[in-house]
Amino acid sequence: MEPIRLLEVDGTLRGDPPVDLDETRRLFTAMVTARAYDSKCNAMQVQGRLATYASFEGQEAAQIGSIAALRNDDWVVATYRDAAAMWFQGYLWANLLLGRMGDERGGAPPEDVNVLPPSITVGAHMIHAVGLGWAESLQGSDRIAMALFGDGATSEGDFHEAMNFAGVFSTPTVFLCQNNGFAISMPRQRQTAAEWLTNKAIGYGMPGVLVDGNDLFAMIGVTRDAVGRARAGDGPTFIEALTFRVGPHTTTDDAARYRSDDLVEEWRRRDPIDRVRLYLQRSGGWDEAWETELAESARGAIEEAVTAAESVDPFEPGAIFDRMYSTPTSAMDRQRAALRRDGGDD
Amino acid sequence: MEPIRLLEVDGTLRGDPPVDLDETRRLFTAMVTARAYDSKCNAMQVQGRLATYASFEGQEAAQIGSIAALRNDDWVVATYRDAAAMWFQGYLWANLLLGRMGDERGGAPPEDVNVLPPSITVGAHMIHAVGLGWAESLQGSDRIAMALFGDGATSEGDFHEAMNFAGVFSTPTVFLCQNNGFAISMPRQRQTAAEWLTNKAIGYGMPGVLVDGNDLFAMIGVTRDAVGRARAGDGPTFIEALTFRVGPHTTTDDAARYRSDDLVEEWRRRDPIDRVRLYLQRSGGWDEAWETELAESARGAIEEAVTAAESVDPFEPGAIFDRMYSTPTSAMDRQRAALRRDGGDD
Amino acid sequence: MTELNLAQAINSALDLALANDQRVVLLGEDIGVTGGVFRVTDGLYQRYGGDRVIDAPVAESGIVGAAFGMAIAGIRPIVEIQFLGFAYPAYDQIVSHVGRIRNRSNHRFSAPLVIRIPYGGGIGAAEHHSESSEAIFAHTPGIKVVVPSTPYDAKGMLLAAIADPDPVVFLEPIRLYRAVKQDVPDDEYLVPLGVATTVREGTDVSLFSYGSMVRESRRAAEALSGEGVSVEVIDLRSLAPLDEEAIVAAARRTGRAVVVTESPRTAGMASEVAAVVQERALYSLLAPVERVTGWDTVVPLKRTEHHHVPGLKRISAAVRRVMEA
Amino acid sequence: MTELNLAQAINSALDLALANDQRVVLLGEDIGVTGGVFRVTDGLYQRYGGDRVIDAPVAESGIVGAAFGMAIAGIRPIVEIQFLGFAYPAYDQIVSHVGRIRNRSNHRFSAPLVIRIPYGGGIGAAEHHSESSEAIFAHTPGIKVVVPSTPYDAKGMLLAAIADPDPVVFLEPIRLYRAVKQDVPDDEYLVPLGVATTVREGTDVSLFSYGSMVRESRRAAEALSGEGVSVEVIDLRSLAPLDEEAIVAAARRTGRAVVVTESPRTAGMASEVAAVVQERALYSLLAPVERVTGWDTVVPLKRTEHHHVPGLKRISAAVRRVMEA
Ligand SMILES: Cc1ncc(C[n+]2csc(CCOP(=O)(O)OP(=O)(O)O)c2C)c(N)n1
Ligand SMILES: Cc1ncc(C[n+]2csc(CCOP(=O)(O)OP(=O)(O)O)c2C)c(N)n1
Ligand SMILES: [Mg+2]
Ligand SMILES: [Mg+2]
Repeated sequence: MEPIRLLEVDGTLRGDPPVDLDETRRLFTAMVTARAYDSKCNAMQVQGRLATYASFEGQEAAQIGSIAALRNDDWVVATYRDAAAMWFQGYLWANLLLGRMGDERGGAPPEDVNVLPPSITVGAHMIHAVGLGWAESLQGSDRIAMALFGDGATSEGDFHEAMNFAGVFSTPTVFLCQNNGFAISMPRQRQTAAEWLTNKAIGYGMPGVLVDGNDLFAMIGVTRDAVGRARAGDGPTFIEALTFRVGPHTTTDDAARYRSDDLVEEWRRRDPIDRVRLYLQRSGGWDEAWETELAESARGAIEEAVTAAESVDPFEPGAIFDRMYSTPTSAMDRQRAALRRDGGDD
Repeated sequence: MEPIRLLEVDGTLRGDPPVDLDETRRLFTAMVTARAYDSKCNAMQVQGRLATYASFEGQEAAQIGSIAALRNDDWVVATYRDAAAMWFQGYLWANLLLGRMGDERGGAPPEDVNVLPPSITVGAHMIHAVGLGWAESLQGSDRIAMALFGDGATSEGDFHEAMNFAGVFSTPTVFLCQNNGFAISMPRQRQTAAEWLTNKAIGYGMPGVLVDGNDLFAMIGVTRDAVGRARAGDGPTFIEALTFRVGPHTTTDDAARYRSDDLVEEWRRRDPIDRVRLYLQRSGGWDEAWETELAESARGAIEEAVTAAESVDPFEPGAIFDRMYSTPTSAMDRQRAALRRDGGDD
Repeated sequence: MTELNLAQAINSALDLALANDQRVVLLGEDIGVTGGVFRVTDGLYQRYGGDRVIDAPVAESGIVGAAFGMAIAGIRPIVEIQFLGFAYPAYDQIVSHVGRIRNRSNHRFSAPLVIRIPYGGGIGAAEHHSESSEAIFAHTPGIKVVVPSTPYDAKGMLLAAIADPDPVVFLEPIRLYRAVKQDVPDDEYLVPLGVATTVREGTDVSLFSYGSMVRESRRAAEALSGEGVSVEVIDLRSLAPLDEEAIVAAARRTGRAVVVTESPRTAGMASEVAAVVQERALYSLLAPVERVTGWDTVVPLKRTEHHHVPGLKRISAAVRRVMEA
Repeated sequence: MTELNLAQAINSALDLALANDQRVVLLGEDIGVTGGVFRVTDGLYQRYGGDRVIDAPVAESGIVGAAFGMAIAGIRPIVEIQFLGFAYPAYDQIVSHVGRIRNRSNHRFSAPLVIRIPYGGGIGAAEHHSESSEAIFAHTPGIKVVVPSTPYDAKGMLLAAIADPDPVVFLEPIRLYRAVKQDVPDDEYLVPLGVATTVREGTDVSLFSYGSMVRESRRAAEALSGEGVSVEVIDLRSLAPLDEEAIVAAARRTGRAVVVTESPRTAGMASEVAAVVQERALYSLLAPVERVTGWDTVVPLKRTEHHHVPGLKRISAAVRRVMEA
C-alpha cells in the first residue's frame, strides 16, 4: 500500500492543492506557532516550570492539516501529544500550559470550544468521540467528532470497541491515528503483525486510508473526505497518518535506548514545515521577512500564554472538594472540614 | 466470500474426504452422543435438576469437527455452549453436569486433559488460549491451544487484544469462532458492520478462513490446516464457522422474541448430523441398526454420567475456604471459624 | 398508584424518563427487542424505537464509554450492564473517565449518566452472575452509588439518578426484582439520593444493610423480636455518599450496631460502616460493631451459596452477640 | 550485601528469579529494550533476551490475560503494569479469572503469577499516575496483595511472591523507588507474605500504614517524640491477607490507633483496619481509631496534591487527637 501524498518532500505538488495560497500561509503560520509552543515547553520543562512534557515536533502537519478540515464546532478528543491540534480547534495555549503545570483549570477550554481535555489513558478516549458524534446525530445536529490517537493506542481493547461501535451505529466519527513509529520504546511492528494499521478498518466495515502524515495537503484532503462522509451521515473513517516524533516520548524518556540517530535524521529530512515552506517558495507565497515576522509573533503569542498561565493564582485548599460533583456531596463537605481542621501537607 | 464446504446438505462430497469411513463413523457417533447430552440437559433443567442450560444443538459439527483436528494433549478453552467440544477433548460429561448443578468440582477435568472449565465471561478467555500456547512454545513443547467463542465475543476488547497478541508473538493459537447468527437476541449484523468476521483477521496479520460450520468435513479440514500451521511455529489462524443454534440462548431465553420460526426451520434443514448420515448412507457406512444401537449406547453413557454427577456428595461448609488458595490464608481461617460458629444460611 | 414489583417499578421510571425527556436514551445488551435478560426494559423498544432504546454489541467498556461521550454532548444515557460480574470490563471507563471529567475539566464538562447494574446472589445463579462488588464503586471518586430495596424506592431513586447532574451507579438487587409488590405512584416522584431510611423501628440494636440484605435483616429482626430483642433496621440506600449522620445517630441511640452485606468482607461497605460508627459513636458503643458479610471468596455456586450469602441464621447470631457483649 | 534503593532491590530479585528458574518470564510495556519507565527491569533484557523479558503491546488486559494462560501452563510470569492508573483495563482479568481459576477448577488449575504495579502519589505526576486504589485489589477474592516499603522487604517479598503458588499483586511505592538505600543481601531470601512488621517501637499510639505512608508515619513519630508522645509504627506490608493478629495486639497494647493511607477514604484499607480494631480490641480503645487518608476525590494535580496525600501535619494532628481523647 502506498500512502496518499500530494506534496513531495521537495515541495512540488501532485495534482491540485486542497487549499489556496492564503489558507496555505495561514496553516504554515499555525505549524510554526505550534512548533514554537513545543520548543518553549521543552525549555520550560528543563527549567522546572512544567511537569513532564510530550513533544509533537514532526507531527505538525498531521495535527494542523486534519483540524483544518473540521468545522469550528466539531468535537475533538485527543491525547497528551496533540496540543497543536487542540489549540488549532480553539483550546488556549495558556490552558494547555496550565494543565502541564499541574492545575486542573487547564482542562477547561473556552465555552464554545468542543475539545475535551487531553487524554492520558491510552486507548480509552476514542469511544468518547464515538459517543459525542452519536449524541449530535441523535439531537439532529451535523457536528462530527474526531479522535486523535497513536499507533500504540490501536492495541488497546477500547480501540476495537470504539471502531466497532462506530461501524455498527454508523456514527459521524473520524479516527485519526498518528502512526509516529513508536509507542514509547516499542516500534510499530511490535504493536501488531498487520502490515498497516489501515488493514484494521475492513474488520469494522469502514473505509481505511493510508496517508503521508507529514504532508499538510494530503492530511487536509483525506480528512476533508472523511469529515464530509461523517457529516453526510455516511459513517466513520479510519485514517493512518504516517509520521514521526522527532523528540523523545516525553521529557523523561531516553530515546537513544531504542532508536538510532540515523532514523531521526531520515525523518528530519521529511519535516512537515520545511515541505510547505518549499511549496510556498515555489508558489511565490513566501519571503524571508514574512517568515521572520510570523516566527517572531508566534513566539510572542506563546510568551503571552506562558505569562497568563503562570499568573493564575493557586487553588484554595478546599477547591478539590468543589470540583468532583455539581454540588458537593455530604462526603465532600465532611472531608473539606477535616482538611480545614488539620491543614494540608507539603 | 464463499464459505469452504466439503459436504453438501444432501450428503454429497466435494473433493476428497479429510477422514476415512471408520473415523467418520466415530465422529458421527460423537455428534449423536453430544446431542443426546444436550437433550438430556434440557430435560433435566425443566425438572429443576440443572441450573440454566445453554444448548448447542446445531453446532455439533463445528465442535466435534474442530476438536477432531487436535491432538489429545492440546489445550482447549471454550464457553458455556461448548460442552460437545470439551467432552470430545476429554472433559467428562459428569463434570460438565456437575458444573451445571452448581458444584465447583465440575470445573476440574481429569489430570491429563488440558481443557479449562467453561468460560462464562464473554470475550475474556481467548487471551488465555494465547498464553497457554505461548507457554508451551517457551517450554519447547509443540502443544497448541484452541479457543472456541461466539460471534458476540468478537465485539469485546479482549478479543482484539487476544488476536493482536497472537499475531505479534506468533503464538500457536487457533481462534475458532462459531458464528451461530446470534448473541442472545442480537443478530450478527448488529455485532459488527464488517461483512464477515473473517475480515478482522487481516488487521492482525493472520490468516482468516470462512467455513460452513455445519459441515463436519470442512471443519476438520480447515482446523487441521490451522493446527498444522500453529504446531509448525507458523502462528495463529482465525476461523469463522457459520452455524446456528437451533435452541434458545439458554433455558431462560425466549427466542421467539427475536427470530422467526422460518429461520430456525431453514437451519434445521442444514442439520450437521443429518448431513453426515446422508454421506454415510451414500458411502455404505450406515445402517439403521447401527444408528439405533449407537443412539442407545449414547443415551446410556449420558445416563451414567447423570447418575455419577447426582451421586456426588455435597461439599462440607468449610470447603469454600479451601478452594481459594493453595494453603488457606489467615483470612480464610478466620472466616472458616466464623462460619463454623454461626452456621450457614439457607 | 399501581402494585408493582421492583423490576416493574424500574420499568415505569424508565418509561416516564423516556416520555418526558427527549434527551434520555437507553443503551445496553439485549435491552431492546427482547426487553433485557430480566425484562426490566420490556416494551420500551416497541414504544420508543431503536434510536432511544439501543441494543448494543457485547462490549461493556464500549457501552459505558459511548454513553459517557453522549452525556457530555447533551444526551442523558441510561446504561444497562447485564450483571455486575460483567461490569468489570467497563471499570476503567468508570474510574478513569466517568468519575473524573468534571474534576479534570474544572466543571466545563460533566457526564450525567446512569449505569444500571443487577447485582447480588441468593438465587443459585451461574458463575459471575452473583457478584456484590459495590464497594469498588463506592471507593471510586466522582460517582454516586445507590441501591434500592423496594419498588417505591427503586422508581423514585432511579428518577432522581436520571435527574442528577453527576454520574450514578444504580445497583438493582436481582433477588428482589420479583420478590415483593408495592403500591407505586404512576407519576414522577423523586426519592433523594444520599439519604438512608429506617425501615423498622427498634431500640436495642441497629441493623444496617441495603439491597437484598434489607429483606434478610428484616426477617432477622422479626425473628429476634420473639426473643425480646428490639431491632431497628436501617436501609442505607446510598453507598456513596454514605448517610453518616443517620448511621451515627442510630448507633448512638442503640449503642449496638450490626452491618449486613453479601459482598466480600475485606474493605467492603461493612468495614466502612463499622469504621464510621467507631469513629463518631465510640463512647456510645456497648459492643463492637459486628460485620455480617459474604466471605473473601468467590460467591460459591448453587450447592454452597447459602454458606456465603448472609441470612437469618448469621444475622441473628451477630445480633445476639452484640446483645450479650 | 549491597546498598540498593527500592527499584534496584526489585531489579535484583527479578535478576535472581530469571537466573534461577527457567520458568520465570517478565512481561510488560517497555520493560525490555529500555528497562521500564522506572528502569526497574534495567539490563534484564540484555542479560536474558527477548523471550524471557518480553516487551508487550499497549494492552493491559491482554498482558494479564496472556500471563494468566502462561501461568496455568507452567510458566511463572511476572507482569509489570506501568502505573496503577493503567491497571484498570486489566481489572476484569484479575477479578474474573486470575483470582478464580483455583476455585472454579477445584485446585485442578492455578495461576501463580505476580503483577507488579507502581502506585501512589506525592511526586506531582500527571493525571492517572498517582493512583492508590489498592483496596479494590484487597477486596478481590483469590489474590494476595502486598506492598513493601524498604529495599530489603521489596526484594524478599518479591521473591516470596514469585515462589507463591497463588497470584500476587505486588504494589511498588513510586515515591520510594529512589528515596532511600539499604544494605540488601545479594542472594535469594524470602520475607514471608501476610505478616506485618513493627518499624518503630512506641507505647502511646499505634500508627498503621504501608508503602510510602510508612515513611510519612515515621517522620510524624519522630516529630511527636519531641512532644513526649511515644508512637509505634507498624508497616502492614500485606493488605490481603491482613495481619489481623499484629494489628489487634498492637491496638490492645497502646489503646490508641491511627491508620494512614493515601487512598480514597470510603471503603479503603484504613476503614478495614479501623473495623478490625474496634471488632477485636474495642474494650482496650482509649479513643476512636483515626483514619488519615486521601480524600474521596481524584488525586489532585501537582499544585494541590499536598492537600490530598497525607504527610507530617495531618498524621500528627490525628495522633494528637487520639492522645487527647
Ligand atoms: C492505558 C494506558 N497504558 C499505558 C500507558 C503508558 N503510556 C503512555 S504513552 C504510551 C505509548 C502510547 O503510544 P502511542 O499510542 O503510539 O502514542 P504516542 O505516544 O506515540 O503519541 C504508553 C504505553 C497509558 N498512558 N495508558
Ligand atoms: C463480559 C460479558 N458480558 C455479557 C455477558 C452476558 N452474555 C452471556 S452469553 C452472551 C452472548 C454471547 O454471544 P456469542 O458470543 O455469539 O455466543 P453464543 O451464546 O451465541 O454461543 C452475553 C451477552 C457475559 N456472559 N459476559
Ligand atoms: Mg506512537
Ligand atoms: Mg452467537
